[in-house]
Formats: sequence, C-alpha cells, structure tokens
Amino acid sequence: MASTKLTVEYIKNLLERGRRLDGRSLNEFREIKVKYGISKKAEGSAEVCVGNTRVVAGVKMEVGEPYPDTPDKGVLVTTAEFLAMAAPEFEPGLPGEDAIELARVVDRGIREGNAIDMEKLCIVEGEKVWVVFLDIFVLNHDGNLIDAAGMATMAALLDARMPKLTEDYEVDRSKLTDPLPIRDIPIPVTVRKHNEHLILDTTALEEEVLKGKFTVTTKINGNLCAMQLSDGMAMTKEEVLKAVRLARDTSSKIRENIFGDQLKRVKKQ
Amino acid sequence: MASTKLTVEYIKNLLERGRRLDGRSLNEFREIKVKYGISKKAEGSAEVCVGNTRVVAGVKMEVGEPYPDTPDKGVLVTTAEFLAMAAPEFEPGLPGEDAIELARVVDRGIREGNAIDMEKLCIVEGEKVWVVFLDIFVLNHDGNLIDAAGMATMAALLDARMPKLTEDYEVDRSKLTDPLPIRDIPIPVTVRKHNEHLILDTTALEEEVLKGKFTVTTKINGNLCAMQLSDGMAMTKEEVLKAVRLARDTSSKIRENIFGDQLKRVKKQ
Amino acid sequence: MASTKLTVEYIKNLLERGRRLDGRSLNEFREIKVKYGISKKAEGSAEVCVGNTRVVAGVKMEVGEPYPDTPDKGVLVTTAEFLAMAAPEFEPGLPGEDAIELARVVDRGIREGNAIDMEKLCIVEGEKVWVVFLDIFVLNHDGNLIDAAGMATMAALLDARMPKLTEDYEVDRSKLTDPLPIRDIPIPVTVRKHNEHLILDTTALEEEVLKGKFTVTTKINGNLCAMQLSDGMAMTKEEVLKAVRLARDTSSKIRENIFGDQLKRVKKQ
Amino acid sequence: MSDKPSKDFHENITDRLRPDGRKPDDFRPIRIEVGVIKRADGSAYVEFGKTRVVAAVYGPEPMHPRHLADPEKAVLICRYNMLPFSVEERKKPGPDRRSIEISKVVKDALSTVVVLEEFPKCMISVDMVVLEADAGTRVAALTAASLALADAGIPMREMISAIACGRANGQIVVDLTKEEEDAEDAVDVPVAMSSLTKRISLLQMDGDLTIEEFEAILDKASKSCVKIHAMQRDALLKKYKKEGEEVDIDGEY
Amino acid sequence: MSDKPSKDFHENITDRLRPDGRKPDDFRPIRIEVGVIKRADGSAYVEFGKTRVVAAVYGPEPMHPRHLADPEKAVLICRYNMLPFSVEERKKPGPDRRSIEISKVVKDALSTVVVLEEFPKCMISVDMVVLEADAGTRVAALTAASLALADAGIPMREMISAIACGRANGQIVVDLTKEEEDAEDAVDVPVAMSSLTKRISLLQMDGDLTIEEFEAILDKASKSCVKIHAMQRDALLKKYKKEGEEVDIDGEY
Amino acid sequence: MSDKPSKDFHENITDRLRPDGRKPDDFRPIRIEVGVIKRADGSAYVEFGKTRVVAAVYGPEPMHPRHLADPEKAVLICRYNMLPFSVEERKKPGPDRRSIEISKVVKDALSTVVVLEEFPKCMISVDMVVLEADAGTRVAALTAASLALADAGIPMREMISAIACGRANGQIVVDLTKEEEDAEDAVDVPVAMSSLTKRISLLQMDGDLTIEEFEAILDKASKSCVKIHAMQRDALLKKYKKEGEEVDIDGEY
Repeated sequence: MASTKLTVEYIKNLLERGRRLDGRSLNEFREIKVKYGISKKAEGSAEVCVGNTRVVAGVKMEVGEPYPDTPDKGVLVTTAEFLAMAAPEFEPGLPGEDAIELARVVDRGIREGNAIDMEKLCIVEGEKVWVVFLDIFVLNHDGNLIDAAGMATMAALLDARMPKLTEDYEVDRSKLTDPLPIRDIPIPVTVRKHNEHLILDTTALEEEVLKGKFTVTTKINGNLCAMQLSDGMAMTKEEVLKAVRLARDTSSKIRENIFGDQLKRVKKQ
Repeated sequence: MASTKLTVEYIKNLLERGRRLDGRSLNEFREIKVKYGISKKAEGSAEVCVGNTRVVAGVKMEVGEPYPDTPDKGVLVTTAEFLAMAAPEFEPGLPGEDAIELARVVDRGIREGNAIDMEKLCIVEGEKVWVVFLDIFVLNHDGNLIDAAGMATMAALLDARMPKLTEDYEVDRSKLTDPLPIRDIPIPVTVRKHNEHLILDTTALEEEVLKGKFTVTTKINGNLCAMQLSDGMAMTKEEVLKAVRLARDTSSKIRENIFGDQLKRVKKQ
Repeated sequence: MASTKLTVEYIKNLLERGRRLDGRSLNEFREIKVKYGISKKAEGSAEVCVGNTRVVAGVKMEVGEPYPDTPDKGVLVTTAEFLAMAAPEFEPGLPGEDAIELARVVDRGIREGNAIDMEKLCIVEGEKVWVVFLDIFVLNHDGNLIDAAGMATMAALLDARMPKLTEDYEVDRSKLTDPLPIRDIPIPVTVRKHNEHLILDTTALEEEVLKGKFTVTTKINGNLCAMQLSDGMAMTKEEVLKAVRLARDTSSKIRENIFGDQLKRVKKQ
Repeated sequence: MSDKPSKDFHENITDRLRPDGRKPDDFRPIRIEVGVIKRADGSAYVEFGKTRVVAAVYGPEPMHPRHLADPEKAVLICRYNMLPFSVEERKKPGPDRRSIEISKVVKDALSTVVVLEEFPKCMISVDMVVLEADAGTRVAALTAASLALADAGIPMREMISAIACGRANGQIVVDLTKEEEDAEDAVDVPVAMSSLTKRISLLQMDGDLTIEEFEAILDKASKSCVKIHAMQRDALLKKYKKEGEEVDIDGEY
Repeated sequence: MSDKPSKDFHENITDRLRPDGRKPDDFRPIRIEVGVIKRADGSAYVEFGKTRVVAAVYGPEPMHPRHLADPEKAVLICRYNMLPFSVEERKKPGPDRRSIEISKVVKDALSTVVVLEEFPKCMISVDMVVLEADAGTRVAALTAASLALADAGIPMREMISAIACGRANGQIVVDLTKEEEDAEDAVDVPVAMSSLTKRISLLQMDGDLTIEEFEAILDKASKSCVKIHAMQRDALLKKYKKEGEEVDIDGEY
Repeated sequence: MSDKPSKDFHENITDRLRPDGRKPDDFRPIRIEVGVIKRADGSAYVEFGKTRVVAAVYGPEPMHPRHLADPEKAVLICRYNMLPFSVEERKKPGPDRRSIEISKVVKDALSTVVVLEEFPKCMISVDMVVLEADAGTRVAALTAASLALADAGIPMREMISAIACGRANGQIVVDLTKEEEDAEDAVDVPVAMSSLTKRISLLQMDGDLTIEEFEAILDKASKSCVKIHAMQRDALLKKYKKEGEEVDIDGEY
C-alpha cells in the first residue's frame, strides 16, 4: 500500500501506546465471518472474511496413488494464490514466495495437526487412495492472510462431503456421501511485534509497519502442531514463549467462536 | 507494420469509396494457391498461400486415450504458431493470444463442422482411439490469417492417409492406408468492416486500419458451425446478419474453387 | 569477468610469444584433483578441480522404459548447470545454451565412446531398463569447463555402484551391488587458438581473449568419439587436424594420470 | 449435434418448459452487486444461477513494463480465471488456452466502449474470477467487468451487458445451464451488446445452426441484454445511493 | 506422531544413547571452512555429519533488473538448492516449493543482521547448494550463508548460527539425522540465533509438541547455537590468519 | 558402432553405390531459392533431398530488451526449429535441448563471417524452420541462413556453405540420408566452410572414427562445401537478375 511515511509514523506511535488505528486492543481480532458452500462444484468450500480480508478455499477429491512411504494414507495437496485483484501490489502469475509460504504453513497445520484422518482415505493399500486438493485464494488482502487462510481451509474441510466411488474406483461426483473424516481443528494464529508489544490480526496498513510475523498453529488439546517465524523478525526466547501462549489461547477462542458446532462433532469421535 | 499515418489515411479514404490499395473489390479474395504434401514425414500436410500470406499445416496421428465423455470418438488437438519469421512484429516464444485464438477458431470449425468422422477414429471403445494433431504455422503474414489457416488445415486433412496399426496397437508409419474419414469441408471466412462497408481477405496493411474481425465458418450445406467476433469490433444486429450471409456465400465459392475434386468425393459418402 | 582492456591486451601479447599469465606452457594443464564419493546418497559422485575450476558430478539410477529403437539398452540422461555461485556472470535459472552445449558434448563422449555397456543395463528387454542420470554442476568457473566436466562425469561413473533390484523391479538403495559396467574412459580435451598457436586448459581470464573452442573426445584406443567446434572459431583444415592430434595425445596422458588404476580394471574386461 | 437443422425448431413457440422449469426466455435467478472487493478501484459480483463471478478493476495507472505502454491510449488488460474447485473435475490453477481466449474476447468487447484515449501510457487491469461455473461464465464475467469499470470511475461511452442464448432440446432458449449445454442438439451463443447504440461486441458460436436459427438466437440475445442492462443499472444505483452520491447513470459511465 | 505428549519425555535426563551413538546434546562431526569458492566475494562450506552445504556470496552490486531495486536499502537474494544426487530419490534440478520456502526463511533470518541500509539500490546474492542431505540442511545452509557474508566483508550487526533440535525416540535431542527424523514421534525444530543479542530469527516446527516440550527444545537449541557460533568464529579466524590479516572478529562482521 | 575402424574402410575407393543409388560423393537433389518470405529482410529455401528448410532474417534493428545490447557490435540471434510434422514421431512445438544446441553452433559459425561490428547496439535475427527432416537439417539450415543474410544485405566477409559427410555401410560418403545415418557403422560429421578463406566454422561429430577416417571425411566435406557455395551463388544471382540489379557477388556479401 502506498501509505505515506506520516501514516507509518502515526501507526507506530499508536502501537507504542498500546493502541491501534481502528480502535482495537492489541490482541483483538476483527469480526470473522464464515460462509460455507460458495461453490457447489467443490466437494467442500468456504469463504472467510476477517475484517476486509477475504479468502476462499475449496476441497476437491480425486483418486490417486499413495506416497511410497505412506501406502495406507491419503494424499494432501495444498496450493495458495494471492489473486491480482486482492491488492494493487499483487502481480498475476505463478504464486510468489509469500503465497507458497502461506500454502505450506497452512498445509503443515492441517497435516501435522491431524485435521484429517488420512488413514480413512486409503482405498486399496499401496495402490489407490483419495487425494485431497486444498486450494486457497485471497480475494481481498487487508492483512493477517495466514490466519484467514487457515480458517477458510478448515471451514472448507468441515463443509466437505466425499464423492461416491464406483466399483471400479471411478469418482461419481453426482453422489456425495459422508463428510470428510475430520479428527481435529488446528487453527493458526499469527503474532507480530512492535518493541515489547505482541499484536494480533494486523491490517494491511499495520503490516507495512510490522514486517515480521510468527505463526503458531494449535490443536484442540492445546498442543502445538506448526510454527513459522519469518519476514525478518528477531525475538528473544522469552518473547517466543510468550507469543506461543498468546497464540494458543487465541486459537482456542477462535475455534469455539466460529467452529463451535463442528467442534462437538469432532470431539465426539 | 510500421506504416505511416499517411498510408493509414490513404487506405481509409480508398475504402470509403469502396476501393482498395491493390485494386481488388471489397469482397474479392487474392489468388489462393494450395500445395499438398510439403512434408512426407507427416500423415498429411499442405501449404496455402493467399496472396503473400503463407501458412503450412500438418497432420500427425498417434494412438491415445479417448476423453471420458466421448469414449467412442477420436481426439483432435490443434495448435498454431505465428513464426517469428512471418512478420517483424511477431516475437518468438509461446503462442500469444492471437495464435491461440486462431487455433481455437480453426479447431472449432473442423470439430463442430464435422470435418472428420471422429467415430471412425475409435479403435477400442473407452481405451484406444486415434489422436489427430493439427499443427498450423504462419510462415509469412500478409493478412487474413484465420482464413488461410482454415484452408491449410482442411487441405492437410484431405491430404492425410492413416498410418497402419499393428496388432498390438502400435503405429507403423511405414505403411499408410486409407485417407482420413472426411465428412465435411468447413471453410472459415473473415469479414472486416469500415463504416458501412464489409471487406474480405484483408492484407496486413489493411488490418492496421481495420482492427476488428468477424469469422464465420460454414459447412457444405450452408449451415453455420463456428463464429468469432473479436479484436474490438462492434456491429449492429443487421450488420452481423449481412456479414454471416456474405461469409457463407464466399465459403461456398472457395470450397468449389480450391477443393472442387475432393468435394465430390466427400459428398458421395 | 570484468577484466580491463589492458589485461586482455597483455594476455594476447603473452600468447603471441607462447607464454601465459600463470607461467604454464601453451599445452600444459593446471593441477587436476579428483575427490570421489562427495555424496553418499548418490550411486556415484565425484568432484574434479582443474586449477580453480571446480565441478561436481553425480550418478543416480532409476528403473524406466527403454527407447523404442534400443529395447535392449539402458538409458542415459545428462544435465548440466552452471551454478550462479560459480561466476559473477552466471545467472540463476534454467540452463542456458552454454550449459546445454556442455551437457550434450559430455553426453556424446560418454555415449559414443561406449563408456558404459548399455546392454548390461537392460533388465527386461523392451520393458524395463536402468536409467542413468548424470548431473553435472559447476561450482567455480575458472575456465575449461567441458574438460573438467568430462573428467568429473567419468569419475562419478567409475565411483558408481548399482543399487539392488528387488524381485518386482523396485530399486533398493540400501544395498549397492556391482560397479557400473564401464567399458571405456573417453576424455574430452578442448583446444583454443590464438593466431597459429593452439592452447589447452584455458583459465576464465584467457577465455575472454580466446572466444572459440574445439573439443575432441578420445577413447582408450585413440579413436575419436565426439567433437564440437563452437563459440565462433574458424580453423583451416590443417589446424583442425593438428588440434585433433594434440587433443588425442593429451587425453591419453590425462587418462593415465588421473584414472590410472581404473584404466587397468577397464582394459582387463 | 446433427447436420440438419433441428426438427423441433418450430416447436420453439410452444414455450415448452426447460429442465429446471424455466420458460425459454427466462433467466436463471440473477444477483448483481457492486463494490465487493475493498482494495480494488472498482469491483462487482454477478451470479447467473449457480454461475458466480467476481470482477475487480485497478487503474488507470502507469503501464509496466514500460516498453509495453501505448503512447496514444491506455492498455486494457483482462484476465479471466476459473478457481480449481469451480468445476466438476479440478482445474489446475493458472491460465490455460481456453481462459486466454476468453480473456481476449472480453478485452476486445470492453475496448469498444472504454475511453482508453483518455489515459495514454497507462494500464487498466480487469481481473475476473469464476467461483462456481454452471455455463455462461464468460458472459457473467463480462457483465461483471463492465460494472467494475463503471464502479472504478473509468470513463465508458456506454455499458456492456452480456448473456448466452442458444438451442437446447429443440428450443431456442436464454441463459443456458451446463445441463442444457450438454444436450444432444445444444448450441451456445454468448453475446454482448452495448447499452446505448445496441452494438454487438462479443459473439461466439460453435455447433450447427441454420441462418434462421442463428437469427432467432441473436434476436433473443439482444432483447435479453437490454434486461441485463437494467439490472446492472440498478446495482450501480444501489451502491451509489448507499454512499449518498448523486448520479446520472444514463450518460457516460 | 501421537496426540499426547510422549510418555518418555522425562527419560530425557537419562541421556540414553542415540542410534548413531551420540548423547542427546551431541552434534554430529562438524566441519566448517571459509573461502571455498574462488570466484565468489565470500563463501563457506559447512558439514554436519553427512549433511554438506556450500554457500557463496556476490555483492553488493547494482540491482538488476533495475525496477526491483530498493532506493533505501540493498535487496538480499537467497537461493537454496539441493543437487539432484544429494538425496535418495533423484531430485529434479531447479527450485521447488520446498526450496523456495527455505530460501525465504533463510533470507528473512539473514535480513535481521545484515546492514542492508548501507547499500541502497544494490543487491547481495547468497547461493546455497546442498551436496548431500542427511537432515538439517537449512540450518547448515544458513550457518554457511552467514559465514559467507562475513567472508565477503558485508557489514553485519552480529553473526547468525543455526541448528535443528527436536524430539526423536522419546528424547529431546540436538542435530537430528534423517534416521531420527523418520522416528514415529519425531519433531524437528530448526532454530537460528544471533551471536550477540541472542535473538531468534528462524524458527519452524511441524509435528505435535506440548508447550513444555517446545520450551525444552528451544532451550537446547539456543545453547547449541552458542557452540556453533564458536566454530564459525574459529573458521573465520583460520582463514584470515592464513591470509595474515589482523581481525577483531567480535565486533561487527 | 564398433570399437575398431571399419574393415571396409578401403573399399571406399570402389565407389559402391549407396542405398538410394548415389555414388559416395553425390549430393541428393539440391534446390536453393532466395527471397521466399516476403515480410522478411532476407530469406532462403534449401532442399537437400527430402530435407527442406526455410530461413529468414530480420535486422539490423535496435536490440531489445535493451540491457542485452552489445555497445560494440550487433548481437546475432539464431533460432533453429523443427515443425512438429517434419519428423516421423510428432515433435512437440517449441525449442528443446537439441534445437538450442544447433541454434548455438549455427550462430557461432555465422558470427565468424558477419560484420557485426558495423551495427553496435543492434540485433540481427535469423530464423530457421525445418519443414521436413531427412538428415542434414543443421547444414541445410546454416546454408539457408547464410543466403538469407546475404539476401538481407547484411555485410559478410565471405559466404558460409555447409554439408554433412560421414561413414555409412563401410564407405565415406557425402550428404547422408536418415536411412544411412541409421546404419550400424554410421558416423555423421556436419561441416561448414567459408567461401574465400576456406575456414571451418562448424564441425561436430559423434561416433567412432580413427584419425585417418576423420581426415578423409574432412577432405570430402571441404570439397563438397565448394560445390554448395557455387549453388548458393547461382541462387543469389538468379534472384538479383530477376530484380534487374547489377551485382558483384564475389566480393563482400
């Protein structure tokens, strides 16, 4: 964003006093809105808005081969693209390093957080498994993309129903059957830092001031399943641990808040 | 072409009086020359010159899988490239939007005009079919590329003989057998417009003045099988219908003129 | 290299008097050092230094299909990359024409010089053969890259041991078995020219003066197996023949010098 | 697709109901919204039944890379893309030949109305994203793009409205679904028309039609475009009213 | 990977020996060498057991393409690449998504210490090549890159040292091998720390850890980075001594 | 290909007829035509039997992208391409590693005769397209390219002529066909020679040859190039005569 130096200074001054341009407290999220089923052609899909940030995610499933080292597990493929429409600074073309990082951080959260019971996606061991494609698109960028993408992905997974499989292992998309076997709901929360302050859910404008970020993904039981420090932020060991605790607590609140119903269903299993 | 503004104005003035730089009438084609068999390595090939415009097309056939929704039909793959040698303004590299448009318009004419009896290209239903590769190359660009490409493609198809198939479905190119099963000879004719005038077979110089184009492909029986309006031309409904009739009539003349012999053979079937 | 015109002139003057910047005679090589097994993950690997030029090569083997015209032979795939770290003028990205040329010249030497007994790499005729991947990387460029790459490739091949094949033709890399069936040790020697002088093993600085090159690859028995004249050098017929003899003799010395032990083994077969 | 004109052609007038219960001239439920992408200079959302498209506009801004700038007018850049999960079989992300062609014909159509001469050396970018595809995505995209340009305040001589008409199951019908497009005799003709001079700037067709059938389709399409334009107008007015602006939407956009 | 914290967590203190005979806090044999690529402005070689990496630095030099230059500071370009034969299954040459991400986090870490402001409009390139990979390649690459920058005389506020710690076979261990990474309960946490202010600038994790386990890992990692830094220092001193230069290596690099 | 020199080598002198009935020194029917691509600044068509190639030249014109311009001389750009249907098995369109190498050696050869110094900061483009391939495409392409440059009026110190010689079926032969190239003992040596100073600027070889065999091949190749040059000269004269120009074709081209 072509913000003036003045704006940057103003935001910094506010943050130093623990305040933000839009009046939120430092660890307060903007309003989160989830809309399920934005494409009926997808096995599952969702749109998540966090303030003006708008991300869509979809699930498509195909039958494919398992990886040789996990013959009894399904395969997960995650991609992300920052659409050129999402911000003036985004260029069309192949995903850049930021989009690749986002896809990989979200993917690791889903994968290592055991969001999906991958063993239930095995069809014939060593030969045929379900391949789950998670595709994430940023439609409007107003900051905190990883958290929004993580929620949109989780929402799409929770929305998804598996297509029917014919006898000769062809996919029959006209008949959707059971929901995807969801075992956990890992939620990424990204922490930024200004001097000693930790800040959550930054806007695009704030992110011009606060370049670095630290994302922590937490499971239902409070265990950590993915972390990523990047964009040129240096933290002391104490800051890291403080940020991890803040992220874990926030993750838990968001989970209750937007996935409350599904959480019960998942916990029951 | 780096034509001067003066030339552009001159061409415009001529057109307004229904005249052209090379003395042709507005709906008159340049001389069309067809040369068959320009590459014996191809299953079929041809070169078509329309004035100084020069286009070559070739047919290669391979055994492949049918599309799932047409298990009993062969597959058609059409590509086009504007070679860098064909005009100073053409850049080497991947086909640009104009070459892609040309390939797709020619492809739709062949495909929807039922030029080839695709069912006869089925070898084993659902498993093995003939894949027909149509490759089009512009060697020299002096305007009216789609029409020249359409004729060159049709000529290459009419020139083509199918390679022999061995018992285990391998292609034996040393033995060519029957001609391709040709059922129709769709011909694209492109109409351009200056004020109320409709103009055919434009040169590269004329196309600098007349940016828009409307291509209509017609079958032997006079039915329409493909249309494409593009390059920023806006026509009234009446102009569209007038252009369609002009294209159909011209298509019929060209077909008689350059494919007269083959036409009889095709009609007989 | 951003050498000054003065340096260029100085080198030229020296060469005219049959002398070189580093005191070598015109057909004298720099010290050649070979280090085997630089990556235990490779089936074979080696690093070759010729003066400050440093090239690594590795061999990986996979099971694949033979080419239709050689159903009873293994497949050889050679790639080369000039790493961006190797010289300030090298750009990252896809291999350029120089790297492609190097890979192809080295490949032809290995292939046509019958370095590998490709028939022994056939597993099931027409169906399964060993595919040998030769990957060459230039780590530091101080001239004479083709010769260094040829030696590194040969060293990696001589270092290689074939992985075990399971009963159902899967590769078991935990067990390496026999060495690769090496039948010959072709060595490329590149000759450059300044006026009537022929020069061997040029440095990067010298190559700024001496643009053209002529590479001749020779087998153990002194037969020629590959040649490549390029980079804009024009030679009389007599110069070509003189260069061929010089390259052959030098190749023989290098072979004795750095592959003396293996030479005996190979000759015995 | 048969070689002969459909036998059922004259049944058309009987207004037999279509698979989804519509009459031949009925649109699917249409929803149009303006201003949906906050960071963009202009944007719009268009829904024709289950076909959903978002378009956003950036510009005019200086053209980059600079050597592609046109000293006499703005360069219009259009990108049409389908999300991987917008279709039955997952589409690999990124442009393919089909989307490159659609991007081109959409750009060609828009360039007949946008006053590009006003912004030499500049670029105007139009991005269209198909969230869900159930036939008619290019006309929905063009309808949305035209609105997004108006929303961005880019001067246009007139608005462009687009719809697909065609033949399916022996009838000439408006706004075909994917199901209808898959009919044995289906022909789909996407058409775009301008709001004031009623000129056609996008027209594609593939299939098998007599000239008479084509004329009937073109007729239905041009009448439908007039209706689409009214909806576009309403959507724009709705947004500007919200913002409390006075707008004379019948003049230049 | 289990959902619950490893039962064997407290066994940690017993210092059970690891598959290759090391104690939990032991590094693999480490070899560090500076100045290995003659044409480069700076370079280093780092070996952690069978993980071998070369890094080389060019710059600062004018940024090209020029429109990507930053008027206020140098642009840091990092490229991490694995040679095709550095891993069991041949890797296709060229960058993939994994290497693009690693290049990014290495760049992000280095950018916290390199004095980029000193070279506006310039670029500094860091190339890292993995010759052989046996886990820990990114931390070896970052350790080498940091040295190569120092060797190139690029001003740095402090040095960066990196190591991976984690959990394997019920223990918190330092510098995991590939074999350990493949353990059922393995979690690998690459960490980079700066030499003076001890700030963490690279930190990644995937697996399943309690906060307590993570704290223990972070603790081991930061202690290990101090040891790595001492080895880096020695390697630099060794090179400069050879060259007969006087260096005060504790200040700015 | 055998390791030993062919036993039949001395049979060479007996002039045994070749599979297509030619004597060892016979060319296939050669057709050369100048000025075949109207839009180009220069062009030529060369046919060696069933090998057919078109070459066209554009330039000199200002180099773009500009940062690749050479301040001291023109940049020569050569592109050799085979049409997909020029070979038995369809070739995917676009350059592959083989065509990139051939483009390079053709460029290298031409650069020894074109007076590039006369056009600093410019580019001269040479495009070669193989319509049908039956061995010898690179020498046909280079022969055509050399003519196209002359036709474009690009100053050349001398003309370049090229032919492939080699060994097939126990004989040293000129202008091999694909059938001959597939012989058990075949070796193909493409050679280019300049018209005045008789210097060799393209020379490639792969196979297995004694030095004596190579010498014999080189000898035949250089004699053949002289004959090719005469045909190139005739083709140029023919075109210029048609155009009624006076030309002294023996001097600089």
